[in-house]
Amino acid sequence: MNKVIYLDNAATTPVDRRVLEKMLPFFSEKFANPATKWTSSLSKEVDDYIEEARENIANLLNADVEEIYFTSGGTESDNAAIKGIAWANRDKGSEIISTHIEHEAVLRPLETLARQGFTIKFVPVDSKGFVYPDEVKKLITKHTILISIMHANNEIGSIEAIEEIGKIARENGIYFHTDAVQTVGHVPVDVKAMNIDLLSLSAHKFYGPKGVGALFVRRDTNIAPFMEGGGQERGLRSGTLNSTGIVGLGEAAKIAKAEMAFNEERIRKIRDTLFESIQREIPEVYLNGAEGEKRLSGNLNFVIKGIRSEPLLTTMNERGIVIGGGSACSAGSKEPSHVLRAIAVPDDDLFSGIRMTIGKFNSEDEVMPIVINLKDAVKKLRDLSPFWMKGD
Amino acid sequence: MYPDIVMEHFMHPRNVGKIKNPTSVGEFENEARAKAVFYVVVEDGVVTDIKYQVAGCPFAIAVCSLISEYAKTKRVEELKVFSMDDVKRFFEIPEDKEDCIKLSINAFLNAIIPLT
Amino acid sequence: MRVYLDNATSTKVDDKVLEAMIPFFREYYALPSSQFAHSYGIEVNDRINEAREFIATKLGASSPEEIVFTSGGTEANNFVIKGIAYANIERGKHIIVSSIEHLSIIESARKLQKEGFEVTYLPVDSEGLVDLSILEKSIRDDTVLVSIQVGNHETGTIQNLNAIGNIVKGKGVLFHTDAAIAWPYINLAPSNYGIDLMTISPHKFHGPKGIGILYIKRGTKITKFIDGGFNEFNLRAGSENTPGIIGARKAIETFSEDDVKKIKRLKELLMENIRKDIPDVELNGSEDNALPHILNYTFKYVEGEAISLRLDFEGIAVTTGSACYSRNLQASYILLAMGKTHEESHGSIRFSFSRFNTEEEILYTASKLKEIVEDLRRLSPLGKE
Amino acid sequence: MPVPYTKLVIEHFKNPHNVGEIEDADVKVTEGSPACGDMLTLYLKVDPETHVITDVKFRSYGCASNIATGSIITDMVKGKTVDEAMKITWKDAAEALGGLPPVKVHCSVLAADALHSAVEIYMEKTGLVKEKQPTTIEKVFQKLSHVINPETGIDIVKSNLIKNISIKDGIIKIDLNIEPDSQFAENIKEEIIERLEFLWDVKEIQVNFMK
Repeated sequence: MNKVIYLDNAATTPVDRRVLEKMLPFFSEKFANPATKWTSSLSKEVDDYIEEARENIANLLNADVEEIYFTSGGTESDNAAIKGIAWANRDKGSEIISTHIEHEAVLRPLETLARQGFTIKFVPVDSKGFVYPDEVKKLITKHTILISIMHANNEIGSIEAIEEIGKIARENGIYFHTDAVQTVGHVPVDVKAMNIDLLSLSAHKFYGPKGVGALFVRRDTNIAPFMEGGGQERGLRSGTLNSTGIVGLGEAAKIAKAEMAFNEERIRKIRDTLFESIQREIPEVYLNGAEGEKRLSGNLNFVIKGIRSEPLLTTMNERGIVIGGGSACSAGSKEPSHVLRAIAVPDDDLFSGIRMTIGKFNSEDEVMPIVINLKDAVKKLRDLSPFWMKGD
Repeated sequence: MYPDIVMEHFMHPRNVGKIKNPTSVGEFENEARAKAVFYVVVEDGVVTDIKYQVAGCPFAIAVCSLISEYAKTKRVEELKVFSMDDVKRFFEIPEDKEDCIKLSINAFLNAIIPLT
Repeated sequence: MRVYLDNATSTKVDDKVLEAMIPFFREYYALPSSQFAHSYGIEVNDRINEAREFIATKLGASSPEEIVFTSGGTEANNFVIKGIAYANIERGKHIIVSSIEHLSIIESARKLQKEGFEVTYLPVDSEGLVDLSILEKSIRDDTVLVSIQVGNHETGTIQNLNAIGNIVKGKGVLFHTDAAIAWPYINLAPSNYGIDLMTISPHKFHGPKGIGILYIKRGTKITKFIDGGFNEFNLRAGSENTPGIIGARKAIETFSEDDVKKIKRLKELLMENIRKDIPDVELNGSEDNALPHILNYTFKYVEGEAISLRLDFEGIAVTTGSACYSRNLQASYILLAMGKTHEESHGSIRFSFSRFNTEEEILYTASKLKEIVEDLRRLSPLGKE
Repeated sequence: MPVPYTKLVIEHFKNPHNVGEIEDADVKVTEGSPACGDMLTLYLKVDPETHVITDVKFRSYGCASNIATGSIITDMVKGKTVDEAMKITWKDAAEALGGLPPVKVHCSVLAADALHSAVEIYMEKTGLVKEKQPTTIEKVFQKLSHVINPETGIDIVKSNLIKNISIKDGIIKIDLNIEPDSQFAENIKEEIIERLEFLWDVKEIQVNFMK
């Protein structure tokens, strides 16, 4: 295969070489289970590395180390946060506020809770995918126990006004959870300044390994454990710690803290050049979501009128250019993107959304080959399409 | 994973386009807003020309192409019973892709059946 | 000398396993769920499918769709206990587990109790075996699940799964077995025992941490535990841990029956030496029905944590059942359920073996153990009078 | 090699000082029990004139920090008067060892407890104490502050787990803010009983769990 151009960094990222190197000794040398640290120097050594990783994550989020809990990934973190808060605070109320543009890892647990008798209220988003904090305020009642609103959207990259929403939650004594899977490691996150009580993150979205994530839970939060067992992670998350993954996550966090600003500026430049070229070369293309600072620097989501995205992705892929199909988890489903629907993309265009997400391993040299191939593929598919009547 | 024949026809679809004065036109659009349109020219009960337009997944596109090759010079009587089983002779159909293939078959049959 | 005899807690990842995993970190890093979108995903998806098929064949499963990947044994056990209970509520709200199950089972069952389910905790005899007549009597019309482990993680005692399977199936109740510690040391195919669900934990046999395998027989009604995307046949949401899955598959492939033979010899060698050299010891568990890689002794008059820390100074890693500080009371509840006294459970030491241990290591361990136990007994106020 | 203990703890654990028995000891005290995982027996020999501790020995059935604390605390009291010995706390011992991990507190306070009990008994025996004090609620609280909740590593007084304590006719009733089916309930109950049963005027101890 020729050199591949990978444009699906919001779905998953390759592991940074330094992260993998940090992990390697933990497979076959430092493999002991940290649970037995009191009687085993091997375990104690692993435990020390795990605590170092915890500190790296705490530093990245401006949290305290005791507030970081390791999980198997972003989806588990979301499940643990939302169900854990709901179950533990049921006596206080049964209303939860969220949005329609959340990741499925938030939406499906909310559905489960709805079946258990909780009421889920959805804040509307505008055509750029933004939640207005005042709208959140309007939905609050004395029965509200949790607000869960994502930090940034995985499909259209809109960055929400988390700090203000958190402030509203705090003022009303309501727990505030944010799914920050797309932002941690890419955008500065400060759980103190942003008034966040719970935050989900996932290692493989910022050059760490798959199979590991973390949940930030503010001290003194009333939360029920999600996974029962040996009582690891101070009783909140049982199960043998995935020390290899955790060490990788810690290293990814450390690298992100140091290099994030530089990388994101570069990424933004590549993204902007890419979209300018696409708009120049291909007619009838428009951007979904916001322009400017309130959009993730690596995210590009646009509609190419008259064609469906799936054959376009396959064609591009045949040419070595890897593009994601909306959110990774629903790529296999026939439903159109719930996010594009929520921001009121016209029905005719719902299946024509293309998401390209740039990562730190992309380069400016890749822009031209992307645009040339895209232009050619779009022309071919438009020639084929009954929806594209131009050029008759 | 795409079967080789699907990939070949998807990347190089045959008989693409519209026919100005067709004998018959058949359309089909599914719930997921994928759409296929077949144009056929029939002389003495035999398909002499066939073209199509399609906005669907790679399977739908490849099957339109395969049908267009298959149908040319065949009798309408023979083609009106074209079904999923005929497509299965070309390649193994993944379970979750049946809808995409039905799109192409239905559009084709919508062009053929009125002629019988 | 470094001697690792704590393989029941976790094992070293085999070099071949690691080698198989490496490309999935930086080359084949795409997600398999994006299979129809791009060839990276297709490649990964093919490899994941192959792994799933390989494991299904190994387990004698009727289809690869009976194999679900989780984040580990604890998640798999939570999923089973809660998922079966919630999904079968109209049939009944009673489940049965043994009293010596792993805490991920026991604590999940406790959680269900708080929610209004009924749980029967089956007693065990002095060797740790479930009493079959009590099991039979405990099954009621509203029982939906029986969960009994293959072998015990602390003492190695193996249950009579054949008989248990017959009883449970005869009553039309779902049967889960936690094989996290036992499989593949006990190479059982679930369908031969009437097992509907089975938990496997690859990091217990030289696979990576962070991945678990759950066998779910086709047609079993179970409620999803981790909600989200449609991954794993809509049974477990979350991006697939691809290197973990590939590693788990390779760990199964590299495990051989010869490993079991070797491990058995090492275990017998240590037993012989302890019997010969150290008085006042007691075997915890069963001499005949035991997992080949687990050995548990109580050394009377001395406390387990002191023994294991002293062994650690000599480079030997073992686990103690002592719970004097611990957040988890594993050993004590298991040994107590077997009728041992608190004192006996505090002096217990678990030795667990792997194919990477050698005879030389065992002899070294035996000699250090003798020294340390003698030393600590001189210090102890017990056992003198 | 990384261990969760200071070098000094390890040294005292590997080669504990003052191990053994004193045949003609003035006082012999045992604290803890093998059932709770830790036990320590302390022997004191005291000069009847000066009340200076002339010899002290101990035996331990316990973990590393228990053994190390036994070793250091016996070093510390040798040559001290009983009054001075009474003032030596577990904290002093822990400091002398360069610190002990917090979750190990309850394994290691045993040595200090044994010392204080031994000195108390010596004082009672030799008439240094005029009369036996009746057990008060304060005294019970003080004793319970040695009972650690294994879940948190913090004692049950500090972690506000005590709902109510009453003393009547030698019966101590303690209500705890812990669920009856907590996996630690039995351990906590046993430990409470062990801490209180030796008090001279206590006949019965009732521990109730409620949440």
